[in-house]
This record gives sequence, structure tokens and C-alpha cells, in this order.
Amino acid sequence: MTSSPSLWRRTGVDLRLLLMGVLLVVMAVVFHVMSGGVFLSPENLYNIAQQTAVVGIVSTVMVLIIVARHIDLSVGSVMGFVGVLVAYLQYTSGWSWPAASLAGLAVALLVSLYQGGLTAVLGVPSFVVTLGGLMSFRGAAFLVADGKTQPVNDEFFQRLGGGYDGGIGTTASWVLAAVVGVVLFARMLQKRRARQRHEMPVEPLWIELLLTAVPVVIVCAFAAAMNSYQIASKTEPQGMPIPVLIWAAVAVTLSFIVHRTRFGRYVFAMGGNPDAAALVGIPVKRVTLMLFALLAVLVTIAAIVSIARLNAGTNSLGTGMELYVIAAAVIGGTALAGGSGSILGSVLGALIMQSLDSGMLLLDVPIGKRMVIIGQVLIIAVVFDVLYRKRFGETS
Amino acid sequence: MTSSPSLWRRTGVDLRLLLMGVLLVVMAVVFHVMSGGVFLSPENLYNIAQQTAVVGIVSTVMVLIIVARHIDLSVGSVMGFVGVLVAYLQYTSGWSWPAASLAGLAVALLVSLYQGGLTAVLGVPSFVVTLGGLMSFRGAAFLVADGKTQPVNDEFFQRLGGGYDGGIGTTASWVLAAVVGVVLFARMLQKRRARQRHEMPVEPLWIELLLTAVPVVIVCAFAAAMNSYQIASKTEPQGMPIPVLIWAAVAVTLSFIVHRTRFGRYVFAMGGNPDAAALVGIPVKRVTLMLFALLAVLVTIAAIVSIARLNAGTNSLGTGMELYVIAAAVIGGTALAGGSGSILGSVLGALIMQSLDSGMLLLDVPIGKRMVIIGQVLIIAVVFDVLYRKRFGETS
Amino acid sequence: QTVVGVSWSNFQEERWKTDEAAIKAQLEKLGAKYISADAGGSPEKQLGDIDGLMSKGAKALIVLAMDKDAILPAVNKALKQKVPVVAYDRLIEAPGVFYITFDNVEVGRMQARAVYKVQPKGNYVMIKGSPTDPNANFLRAGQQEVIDEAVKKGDIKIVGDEYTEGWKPEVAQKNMEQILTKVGNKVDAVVAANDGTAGGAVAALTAKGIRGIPVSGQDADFAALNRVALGTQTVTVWKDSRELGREAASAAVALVQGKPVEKAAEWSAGEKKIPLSSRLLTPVPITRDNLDVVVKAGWIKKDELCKGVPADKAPAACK
Amino acid sequence: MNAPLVELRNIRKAFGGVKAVDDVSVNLYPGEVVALLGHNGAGKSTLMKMLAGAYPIDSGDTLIAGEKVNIRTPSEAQAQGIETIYQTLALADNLDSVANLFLGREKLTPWRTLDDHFMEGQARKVFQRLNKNFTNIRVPVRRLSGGQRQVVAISRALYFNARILIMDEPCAALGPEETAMVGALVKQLKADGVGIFLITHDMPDVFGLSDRLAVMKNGKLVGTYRTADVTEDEVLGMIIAGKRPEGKAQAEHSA
Amino acid sequence: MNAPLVELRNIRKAFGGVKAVDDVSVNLYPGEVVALLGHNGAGKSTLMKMLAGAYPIDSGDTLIAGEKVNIRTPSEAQAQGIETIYQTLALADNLDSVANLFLGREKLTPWRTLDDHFMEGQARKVFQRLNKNFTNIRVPVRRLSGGQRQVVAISRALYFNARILIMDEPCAALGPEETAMVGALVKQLKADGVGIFLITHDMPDVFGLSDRLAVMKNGKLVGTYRTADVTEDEVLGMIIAGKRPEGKAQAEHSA
Ligand SMILES: Nc1ncnc2c1ncn2[C@@H]1O[C@H](COP(=O)(O)OP(=O)(O)OP(=O)(O)O)[C@@H](O)[C@H]1O
Ligand SMILES: Nc1ncnc2c1ncn2[C@@H]1O[C@H](COP(=O)(O)OP(=O)(O)OP(=O)(O)O)[C@@H](O)[C@H]1O
Ligand SMILES: O[C@@H]1[C@@H](O)[C@H](O)OC[C@H]1O
Ligand SMILES: [Mg+2]
Ligand SMILES: [Mg+2]
Repeated sequence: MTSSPSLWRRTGVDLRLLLMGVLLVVMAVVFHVMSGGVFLSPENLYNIAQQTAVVGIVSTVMVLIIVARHIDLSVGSVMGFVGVLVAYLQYTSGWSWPAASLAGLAVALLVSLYQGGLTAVLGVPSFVVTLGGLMSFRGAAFLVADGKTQPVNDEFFQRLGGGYDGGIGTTASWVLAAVVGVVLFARMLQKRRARQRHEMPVEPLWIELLLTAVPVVIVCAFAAAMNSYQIASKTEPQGMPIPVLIWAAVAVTLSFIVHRTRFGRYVFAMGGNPDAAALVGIPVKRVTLMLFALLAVLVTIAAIVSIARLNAGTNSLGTGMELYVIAAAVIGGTALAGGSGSILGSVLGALIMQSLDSGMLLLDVPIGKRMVIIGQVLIIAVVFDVLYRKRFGETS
Repeated sequence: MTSSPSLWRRTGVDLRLLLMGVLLVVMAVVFHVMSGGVFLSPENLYNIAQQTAVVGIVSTVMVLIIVARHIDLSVGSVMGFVGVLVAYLQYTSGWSWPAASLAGLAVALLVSLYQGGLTAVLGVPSFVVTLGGLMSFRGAAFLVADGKTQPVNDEFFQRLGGGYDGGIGTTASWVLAAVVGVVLFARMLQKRRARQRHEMPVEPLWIELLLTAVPVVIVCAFAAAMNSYQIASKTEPQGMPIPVLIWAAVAVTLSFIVHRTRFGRYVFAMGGNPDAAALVGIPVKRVTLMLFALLAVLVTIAAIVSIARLNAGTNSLGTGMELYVIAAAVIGGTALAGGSGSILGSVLGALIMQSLDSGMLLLDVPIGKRMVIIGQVLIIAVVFDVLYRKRFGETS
Repeated sequence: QTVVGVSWSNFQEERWKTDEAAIKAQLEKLGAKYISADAGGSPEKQLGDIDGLMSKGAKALIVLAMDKDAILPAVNKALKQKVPVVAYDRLIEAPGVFYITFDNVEVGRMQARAVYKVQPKGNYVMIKGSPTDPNANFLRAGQQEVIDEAVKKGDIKIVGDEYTEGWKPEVAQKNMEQILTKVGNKVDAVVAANDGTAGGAVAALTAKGIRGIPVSGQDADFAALNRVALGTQTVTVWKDSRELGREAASAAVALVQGKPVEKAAEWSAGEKKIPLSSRLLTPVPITRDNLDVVVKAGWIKKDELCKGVPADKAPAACK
Repeated sequence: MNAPLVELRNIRKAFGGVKAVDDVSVNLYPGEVVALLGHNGAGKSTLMKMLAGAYPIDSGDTLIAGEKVNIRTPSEAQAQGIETIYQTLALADNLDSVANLFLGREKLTPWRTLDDHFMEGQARKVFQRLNKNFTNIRVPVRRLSGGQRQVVAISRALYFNARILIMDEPCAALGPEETAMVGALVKQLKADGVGIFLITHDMPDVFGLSDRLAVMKNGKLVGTYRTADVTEDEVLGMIIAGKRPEGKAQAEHSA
Repeated sequence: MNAPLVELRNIRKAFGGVKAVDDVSVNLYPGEVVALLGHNGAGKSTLMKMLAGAYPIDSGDTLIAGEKVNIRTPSEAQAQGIETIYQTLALADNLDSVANLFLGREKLTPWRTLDDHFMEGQARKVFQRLNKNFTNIRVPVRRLSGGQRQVVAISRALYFNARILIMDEPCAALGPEETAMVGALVKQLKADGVGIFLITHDMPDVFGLSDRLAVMKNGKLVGTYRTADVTEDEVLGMIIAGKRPEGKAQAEHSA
């Protein structure tokens, strides 16, 4: 009775993500032309990749939070709080950066335990808990250093934020790209063999080769671009920037969690039907707490990248970031009603937003118009999503 | 099988609101003592009442928006946009204030048509639409006057914001209080008679008298307080401040809409069960659009009060207000899941937040700590609400 | 006891803490009481704050206005109640206000002057303040005055002119990065509106390996002074908040007592040309050459100023 | 013979790729009960929802009392005298029984405000008729038992004097007593000349209440028969295998 | 006689002021089907949910195979070999049938990742057993028909080799064919020695499948009887009026 667009379905390619990827490419080309060839220059790509990393890192886990029918409005404030704290401990208290970072992580985990606990155990809606947190932790960020900017001087630490010495260099970049390529192809083959062993249908080899080639080509192209960006005063090109690698590692890890672990499956089940999740024996409270703890870890990482990038912890750090983080997740196709979303989508969503902002900056679009446009693009992306779902009969 | 706390139920007194009222009173008394008798002074009461009005006005309708399972994150930005526009038309374009205000209203209605339309007709979640709006209209607020502050000089207009000549004076205040008293008692009697005519049970007269006396006493006490606040250089006391009267009128009107009109009932029905609402023939789209239009009207009123109070339209007007507006509604017992909420609750919620802020200011609590505390009070108020609902078996 | 109420616009920039300490100390010395409120950057809230301060019995007000127009209702109300108002740091143009400041337009001029001195030609980037803070435009106007001629002559080309939402350093950093990319890193000078944004701009420059071009700021944030010592920032305009605070406190107390304010002078150079009794302090541009000023003044300790500065390249103040 | 009360002609409806209702024609006369049968997902609810205005029709015609009508919304259906008891009851859980009874058709005072006293009075009477013990009509229906909720839903369909009543598995969740009550009610409405479409999975109900039965399978109509003409096994054969009983004539009306 | 598989003793549960289950005792032997009957809101689902670990017990004891146990969560119930088919099916609509089958008890590889291939293979076999035509097991269950969804829910209870099976109105929404299939299944499980609690409103099912029946009314147990000992009218009398049949002995077990 159903007539499904079978090849797409079977190969597991998400049409929506594909279309978003196309959107991103189109946008990039348009900006490239309009900016007189600057937008797609290695330098600008390096900028955008770096600029997006912080929001991107937090977005990946925000996807899971929203999938599980929660939300966290306090991420910006908590990131500010943790960031200032880590910087303060280094600068004013003279701690080493690993010690300061661990302390920051510990505090972030406490925060998540508190907020997650209220949500998971008492059942206070996370919207409210984190709305309170948004206010409270912004205040806390101020209190840590009494509002004083805390410079961050450790050179190794600064590299975590990208910057002058924040690339991994050409050789490492190529090696990394090669490793990614080998792993992807190996995994593909291994999967094929497993399916054959279990006597399940497999697609023709060339299709799978093609599908695997796409990400490999993207990674290689990115490596090539980053390897051709050389800062004038340096002897070697930058290579891939560290914050982007951190973001990539986070995204891959979270994708893995989503697709290959119990925890990920439980998060989706809880979002799909919270009652059912409890009835089949999923430890809903524990999973919720773990989810908020995961958020805490990533917010800490984002805080570290952030202060490393700015070379300072300021009490305004992360103000308003929650909006961009949620927007990236939502543009990436995460449904606010819970139960569906994708990590890769959030990556694309964050890139779309940042490309838009950076592209308009290159074109000298003044701030007022920029804000108007970004807001509307967010809406358009979701309108498009809604229409797509309607068309394919996926009424939630 | 059920044992209900019958007197409370029967008299229609909302225990939760009562408890919130008690909370407010306790808070006021504590602050009064700690501030050495300043908090409950007529002057401070006048201030708090005025300061709360803008957030209070928008909160009343935010209750309805949330009841109908929507949310509007763009209220602060739209208010800023409309406010600057109204000020700009007066100051830079030289329009009269009524013309400028009407133009502002028209623009606000267009905005609501756009945002409400996307939500009601296309079914894009309002969270997303208004998240985009939050960004876009903040940009628009900047664009109107290129970021320049627009002074507002019309003296009559300025009175709408309270301020030096913004009270209605003693006589008018007393008359108003008397009218309210008479109306409330008359309505009570009329209701009694109607119930008797329809042969329905009525409560003993003394109970109803008592219940009616409470609000009347509050109004009279307020009038008395405002009538005993005299600005040093003036010959007559202030009387009730105009913004508060506007707020009161708005709250009464919205309460009326909720309890006595189809529109109000439909909003609640849509929040309780959107599918059912559509199936029984409620014009869901139209009601949603009307709801957003109502929001536009009140946001315009709030914008007018705001710029009148500031004597200027600034492009920062209303920044972050959405959070306070939503918080007031939520503290006032509006459930984010939709279907339940009360206008009076939002009034109390707004007063609690503002009293807290104002009280801490009197006690010289520095900003960082103040933010921490306000955020936590928001959480506590809702924890209390959640526990209350759990206790009385009202699992949503 | 005289109660003096101080209304702060916000505390995001670190200098205000110093201002506060100075006001407090002076008031204590004069036997007056300090009460305060912080509007968190919101003009609306600041009106309420001033009401609150007056309820608490403030007999004089010191106001750091978030928005010089939007503050007028509160100021006028206070003046009508015979509560003197000291416009602190930022101008409030209403008859009867006592104005004590480091003029923001002048600060803008100083920033531009210091940069211009080092780099009278070439591509300039203007990193402006928050689009919702009217002071951003005053600073920018002052800067323009200085470089206007050179711009018209074509010696100076403004290649980037961006607001910074919320004065946020990370936004300034991103904007700077895009401007650099846009012009192929051909930037010769950066005029940043304050030390926070300067920090962001410097981070962007450093990341591109661009060193040694002039960058301005203001507020003498410790982090910025440290950058000046390190050579990554050219100038920070130091508004000695302690002096400003001290003088403002004295003025407020004097006004309550009906005494004349010392060294007060008539000033009417505002937009509306309203004559105000005023006290204009001179801001001091701090560069590598006069860093000792801030140390000697006790504003910052030498070890803090010179943290991480290599001995061979250290400025005089660090030796 | 009169014109039928309802004539559905060649109705079709698809959701995405799924043909939920595929070229179905069926009619209903005054005072007649037509049982609509079929496996899960056969399209019964969808067909009835189109008649009730809840879904738009993709193609096909609807005739009410011989006239072609175009029912696009639930209120247009109500205006035609069509009342529906939905499978899901369609109650606003947060409102009380009175509000639910009148939902969408509130009685207003001359000042266009809700006439609560009138509505409460009427509601008491209607509910009384179905269930003597049902008095707590002012609490949110969320707090009512399943049976009481069903009473509210049924009362709503009755109060407004339907000419045509659609009952979508009205007894699925009801206990035996409540089920018997609904049966009695159907018989009384029949006597009053109301036409009823009854969706049910329960064979005793089919044979006890209906005059004719129409069986659907995979969106298509298998056939329409006088109930008295077919046996239970034949009906099951139609539902399960889509097999028309041999030698039995289809029936356009029951008289 | 063996010890009963399940003994529920003096179980109580209240929601706010509502005594949903009030001092109910009932037991279940291996290979026995006990039907749980009662009007809407009688407390049947609540009683079973306590056994299934979905609600905590207010007071009373649970014994499994003669030993006192304290079941506080659904997984503790599963650990006791108790499987439940909930009235609401309890499916995660956004996940596919395979994921739902193993939900909460996923098979892991030695590296603690999900063993998808294994699970898919097993799922195919289990679903096959109940419905030959059910092949689209990799689409979200949201897109399945009611019958297919029920198959998933039933399969989940079967796959993990229950000792004790709770079926809460498993056929309420099923068509006749699917209902027959469930009946056959119950008989087979009985033969395998599984003990089954069956909640239903359908009298033919009660008499066709159950060995004993327990009737509840307003939270209280009316009585427990051997099914063969009572007539349908007597059962209806118990459900509706709470009247124990005269002269019939209650039965602690069916043998
Ligand atoms: N809103 C919808 N969106 C997509 N598909 C739908 C929708 N409503 C129904 N369907 C599909 O249409 C078909 C017919 O469904 P319908 O609800 O009419 O069945 P039914 O005969 O009432 O079944 P049941 O006995 O289970 O109530 C099914 O395949 C169902 O999945
Ligand atoms: N989560 C809950 N919160 C409050 N009350 C509840 C809850 N669950 C059940 N109840 C109440 O407990 C009583 C028993 O409900 P239960 O669901 O056990 O009935 P049942 O016998 O299964 O009825 P049905 O035949 O309709 O399924 C009812 O009065 C019901 O309203
Ligand atoms: O000193 C600066 C002040 O003048 C401006 O208004 O806000 C930012 C500060 O750095
Ligand atoms: Mg149906
Ligand atoms: Mg039940």
C-alpha cells in the first residue's frame, strides 16, 4: 500500500540533511561570488570553522537534550560561569591549566546534578529550572572574579582555542584525513560482511563505496584547505584547527552514543514516549541525570575552548549563547516535541548560522539587518522542515 | 471515593493563588523589617507597582499564549521595535502621539499576523518562529532609528508612563476604589440571585460577603497608600499611578475574556486537547491568530507605557524581557504543558519577582547575588507548584 | 547622616568596581552613607533603581546613566524633589544636574589620537561598542573628529566599522577576524571602543600573526594594561575612577549641604547647549611610555602589570 | 422510499502513499443503523471523519437528504445535523463536563458572554438521563473515570438533536453495564428517526443493533448487506478475507 | 499442590483521595489463566501495574513462587520473569519494531555496543511467528497499523520467556482475526506452564480462555471463582452490582 522512495530509504541517507548540506553549499557559493572570492578562501574557511566550534560543541548535546523532551536555557550562563572560573583559577589563583579545567568540570557537574536532579527526580520542567539557571549562573559568573577580566596566558592552553599556533600542521592533518578515510571504508566493509553473515540484504558495492566516499572527500578537502592556509609570518601552513578537531571528536562521539549505545537509544525512547520508556524498565531518572552530566562535560569543553580562543575569561562570556545553540539544533532538524534529531544536523545547523553571519560581515551588512536576516533564516529553515514532514506524511 | 477539601473547592478559591498571595505578604513583611521600615512605605509601594506594570501587562496575555500550548520569545524584541517606532514617529517624524501609537499598533498587528500565521496556519512551532523573531525584531528595533535614542516629549503622553505627573490624584483614586467596591458587591449579589433562580446551591451569605470584601479591602488599601504618597515638590499626593491602572484594566479585561467569553474558553480547550478542540468545531487557526493579535495589542500598550515612562524610545528597550514575562506567568502557576493558568496568578508572579528585586535593592544586595537569588526563587516557586500538584494528585 | 544613592548602569566592565570603591571611601570619610543599585544595562530598570534609592532616603544621587535620554524622567523627578543629581561619567543634559566626567567624546578623541600618532596612514578598523549603548556613538564621533581630515584626504581608509553586541569581547574577536579576512589582513590600525573589545581584537590579530599594529581601548582594565606592557595594545584611556569617584562623592555631599562644589565650572557644550555646573577631569591615555603613571597612582601593582612580560622587551615601568 | 439521509459516493482519501479510503460508497436512511466493520486500519474511522468534517475528502461526493454538500470542517458537519462520538472521545481534559458538553457551541447571553447557569442546568438534565450517579459535573473531566468520560462524549452527540449520528467504537473501553446502556440508547434514537453509523468490532453488537452492515478491507468496500441476511461467519469472512458471501444480495437500504 | 506462582496479599493503592486498589488478594498458578474483571475504573490496571513494577505498592505483600519480593521498578519485575502487555502498548513511536522489541533489554556486543544484527535477526523470527505479513520491521512503529503495533507489544512479552504474563485488554482494539490469534497464543503459553493474568471486558474471551476469574469493584475484590463454576449472568452481577453468586464457592486455585 505504501510506495516509498526506496533507494534513499534503504541506504539510510537522510534526505533532509542532504538538502541542508545543499543549502549550505549554495549559500557558500553565493557568498563567495558576492564577496569577490573571499568566502571560500582557506583563510575564511579556517575562520568560520573556528568561530562555529563553541556553539557547535554545545549544540551536539543540546540535540539529545531536546530529543529527550527537555531543554537547557542555562548553557550560556553556565559556560560563562565555568569559563570565568577556569580563567580565574589559572590567572588569579595561579593553578595549572589542567587543575583549573578539572575544577571547572567538577563545578559544571555539580550544576548539572542540581538542575538535572530537579528535572529528573522532582519532575520540575527543565524549561523552568534552566530559566532560573540562566539568571542565577550569569550572576555567579560575575561573582567569581568580581567582574574582572581574567587573562589566560598559558601557551599550550591557548592552542586549544585555535589561534596562531592552534593548527595541527600539514603532516598531522593529512595523516588524520587518511586515518578517517581508512576507518570509514573499513567500517563499511565490515558492516557489509556482517549483514551478509546474518543473511540480510546488502546494497550493490558501488553504491556503498560512493556513499562512503562522500564524507571522505569532504574530510580530505577540508584538510587540503586548512593545509593551504598559511599565516604570513609563519613557515608552515596551519593545518586543521584544534577547536574544530575537538568539535569533530565530540560530534563523532555523540553520534556513536546515539547509534551504538544503550544510553543513546534510551534517550530517543524517552523522547518518543516517556511513559513507555518507564514501563519497559528504562531507568529514566538515571538516564536524564547522565544526559545533563554529559551536557556539563561538553559545556566545560566549550568554556575551555572559548576562553582559550579569547585568551581571557570575561563575565559576559556566553551571554545569549543558548539561543544560538538551540537554533542550531532546531535548524538541524531536531523537533522541539522530542523524539527526533540528529547530531550531524546540529553540525550543519551551526555551520549555516555562522556562515550566514560571517558571510554578511564580509559583505558589510550592518548589524541591524544582519540580525533581521539571521532570525528569518532560522524560521525559513524550520518552515522548510515542517513542509517536508507534512509532504512525507510524518505528522508527529 | 474522593474526599475533597470542599469549602475551598465550592467557593472557587484557588488555594495555590492564595498561598502565593501569602508568600507575597510574608516577603513584603520580611523586607519591611529588614529595610528598617522602607519596603512598605507608600513611596516604595508606588514604585514597585509602577515598575511591575510593563512586565505585568505582557504577562497577562503570555498566560493565554502558554495555556494554548504556544510560547512567544519575541515579546521583548517586538516591544523594543514598536517602542522605538512610536517614539521615532513622534520625535523624528513629528507625528502626534495618537497617530504614532496607532501606527505602532498596526505594525505590531502585522508582526503578529506574520508570526501567528506561521504558527497557526503552517504549524511551525511558535518556539521557533518567535526565537527567530527575538533576533530579527531586535535588529529591526535598531534599524528604525539607526540605533539612536528617540526622546518623547509630549507631556500628556509621558503621564501614561507614570512618573512625576503620572498619578490620577486623590479624589479620582477614592472614586475609583468606591466604584470597584460597589461593582464587586453588586456582581456578587446578582450572581447569587441568578443561582437561586436556576435552583442551584448557594453558599451562606456571610461567606460570599467575606470573599468579596477581600479584594475590595485590597483596592481601598492601595488607594489609601497611593493617596498618602506625596512628592516633596508637589502640592497634592500622587494617587494611583496610571500605568498600574492600565495594567489593572488589562488584567480585568483578560480575566473577563477567560471566564466569560467563548474566545477564552476556546483557548483553554485548545491547550487541554488540541485535537479535540479541532474535532468539536473550534476554529483553531482563527483563535490562534486572534490570540497573537491580542498579544500584539498588549505589547503595543506595554511599549507605549515603557517609552512614556522612559521619556524615550531606546533600541535596547525590552531586551531580555521575554524571560521575566514568562517567569511571571510560570511563577503564577501557568503550566508550560498548556491547558492551565490564571491571569491573577501572573499578576502575583510579576509582583513577587519585582518585590524581590526591589527588596534586595533596598537591602543593598549586590547585582551578582541578586541575580543568583532571583533565578533560584523562580525555581523554588515552581518546585512548590510541582509538589503541590503531586500532593493533590493532579498529575498532568 | 547624609545618604547618597548611586545608580550604576551595569557592572560588566571591570572599572566600575574601582569607581565604587572610591565613592564609598570618600563618602565614609565625609560621614555620609553609600547606597547603590545596578541596572544590569537596562535603561528601564535604571529608572526603577533611582526610585528605589530615593525611597531608601537618598538625599543626593550619583547617576551613571545607561542612556542619557531615557534617564531624564528619574533625574527630573529627583531634581523636583530637591535631590541634587550628579551625572557621573556620562552626560545627563537637564538643567540643575551637576556633571562630572571624563567626556566620552574626548575619550574617543584620545583613542584615535594615540593610534593616529603611531599610524597616521593606512587601513583603519573601527570596533565600536554595543549598538544598544548610546555611548558607543559618542566615542565613535570623537574618534572621527581626529581622523576625519586624514580620511577625507585619503591617507586613512576605514576598512571595517562594526558594532559589538553587548560590548562582548568574543563578538569583537569574530568581527575582527572577518574584517581581516575581507581585506586580506591589510590592516594598519585598530580603534577599539574599550578594553574588552580591544581584547577581542588583539586575540584576532595575534591569531593571524599580526603584531605591532596600534590598538586602542579605554578603562585601564588590568588585562589591558598588561597588554600595553606586553606591547599588544597601544593605548588604554585611563579615566582614574578613583579620582572621579572621590570628586563625585565630595560634590554630592557638598550639594546636599548647599555648599559650592570645588573647582566647578560652567559647561554648555552638550547637544542641547544647556548650561551645567560641571567638573571635567582629564582622562589620561596610557601607553607603553607612561605605564608608570598607573603604578605610581596605585591603580595596579607592578607585578600584575608586568605579568609575563619578558625582561628584555619590558617597558620602563616594568624594570 | 425516501431519499437517503446520507449518501457517500466514491469517496477516496490518501495519507502520503497510503490509500486509507479507496472509492467507497455507502448510504444511510433515517431510523437506520448501519454497522461499519473491518480489520484494524481498514479505513473506517477515516471514512467517518470525512463525513464529520475532520478530514477533507480527496475525491467523491457527499449528499445529505439528497442534496450535494461540501463539508470542510466539523462545524459545517454539525450544521448539517451530523454529530460524532469519536474513537478518542475528543474531550478537553482540563475543562469540566459542562464546558465539554457545549464545547464549540456555547450558549451565550444577550451580551455575548457565556450563559453558564443555563448550560449547567441543561447539562445536569442530559447527564442524568444516562447515568443517575453522575453529579460531579464541575470537575475537570481528566479526573473522571473512563465510563463517565464516555457519558460526556455521548451526551454531546445527543444534546444537539442529531439527524445523523456517527459512533466510532463507543463501547471499546466500556464495562458491560455501560455497554448495555449505550445499546438501549441506540434503539431509542433509531425510533426517533435518527440515522446511525456504528463502528464496532463486537459481533453481538453488530447483530443486536444494526439493520445493515458495510465491511471495509484495506480502504476498499467489500460489500453492504442487510444484517438479517448474513451469518456471523460470513461477516468474519468478509472482514478477514474480503470474501463476499455467495448468493447473498447487497442491500442499498434495509426496508 | 505446588506453591502459587504469584500471590498478591492485601494490596492497597491510593491516588490522592482515590482508593484505586483496596485490600485485594489474588493468586496465580503455573499454566493457569486468571481473568481480571470489573467496571471501568475498578482498579484492574492499577493492580497489575503494581505487580509489573510500574507503580509502588502502598501496602500489602507480593510473593513470587512462594518467596516474598519487593518489586519497585519494571526491571525488577522483568527480573522475576514477569512480562506485561500494557493497555497502552507502551511503544516508543519514534523507534522501529526491532528497537521496541528489545527496549530496555538490548543485546550488547562484547564491546558494550548495540548488537543490531543479532537483534534484527531475532526480531524477524519472533514477529514471523505471529504474523507472516509483517516485514517492514525497520520503520518507526508510529507508521504501523494498530494490529502491527499490538504484535510488537505482544512479541516483547513473549520473547523474554515470561513465567508470568500480564495482558491488559490485549484485544481491545483488535479485529476478529487478530483476536483469534491472541487466543491461540494464550492457549499455547498455558500449555508451556506460563501463568497469565488476563484483563478483559469480553465475556466470550473470559469463558473461552480463563481457568478462574477475579472480579473487582471500586478498588475492592468481589470474589474469585473457577470459571467453570459460574454463569455469565453471575459474572455480570458481580461486575455491575458487586453481588457474589449464591451458593458458589470461591476458588484459591483452579485444579
Ligand atoms: N492522520 C493520519 N496520517 C497518516 N495515516 C493515517 C492517518 N489516519 C489514519 N491513517 C492510516 O489510514 C489507514 C486507515 O486508518 P483508520 O484509522 O481509518 O482505520 P480504522 O479502520 O478506523 O482502524 P481501527 O479499527 O484500528 O480503528 C491506516 O493505515 C492508518 O495508518
Ligand atoms: N496515575 C493515576 N493518577 C490518579 N488516579 C489514577 C491514576 N491511575 C488510575 N487512577 C484512578 O484509579 C482508579 C482505578 O483505575 P484503573 O486504571 O486501575 O481502572 P481499570 O479497572 O483498569 O479501568 P479500565 O477498565 O477503564 O481500564 C480510577 O478511579 C482511576 O481514575
Ligand atoms: O567606559 C566605557 C563606558 O563609557 C561605556 O559606556 O561602556 C563601556 C565602558 O567600557
Ligand atoms: Mg478507527
Ligand atoms: Mg485498565
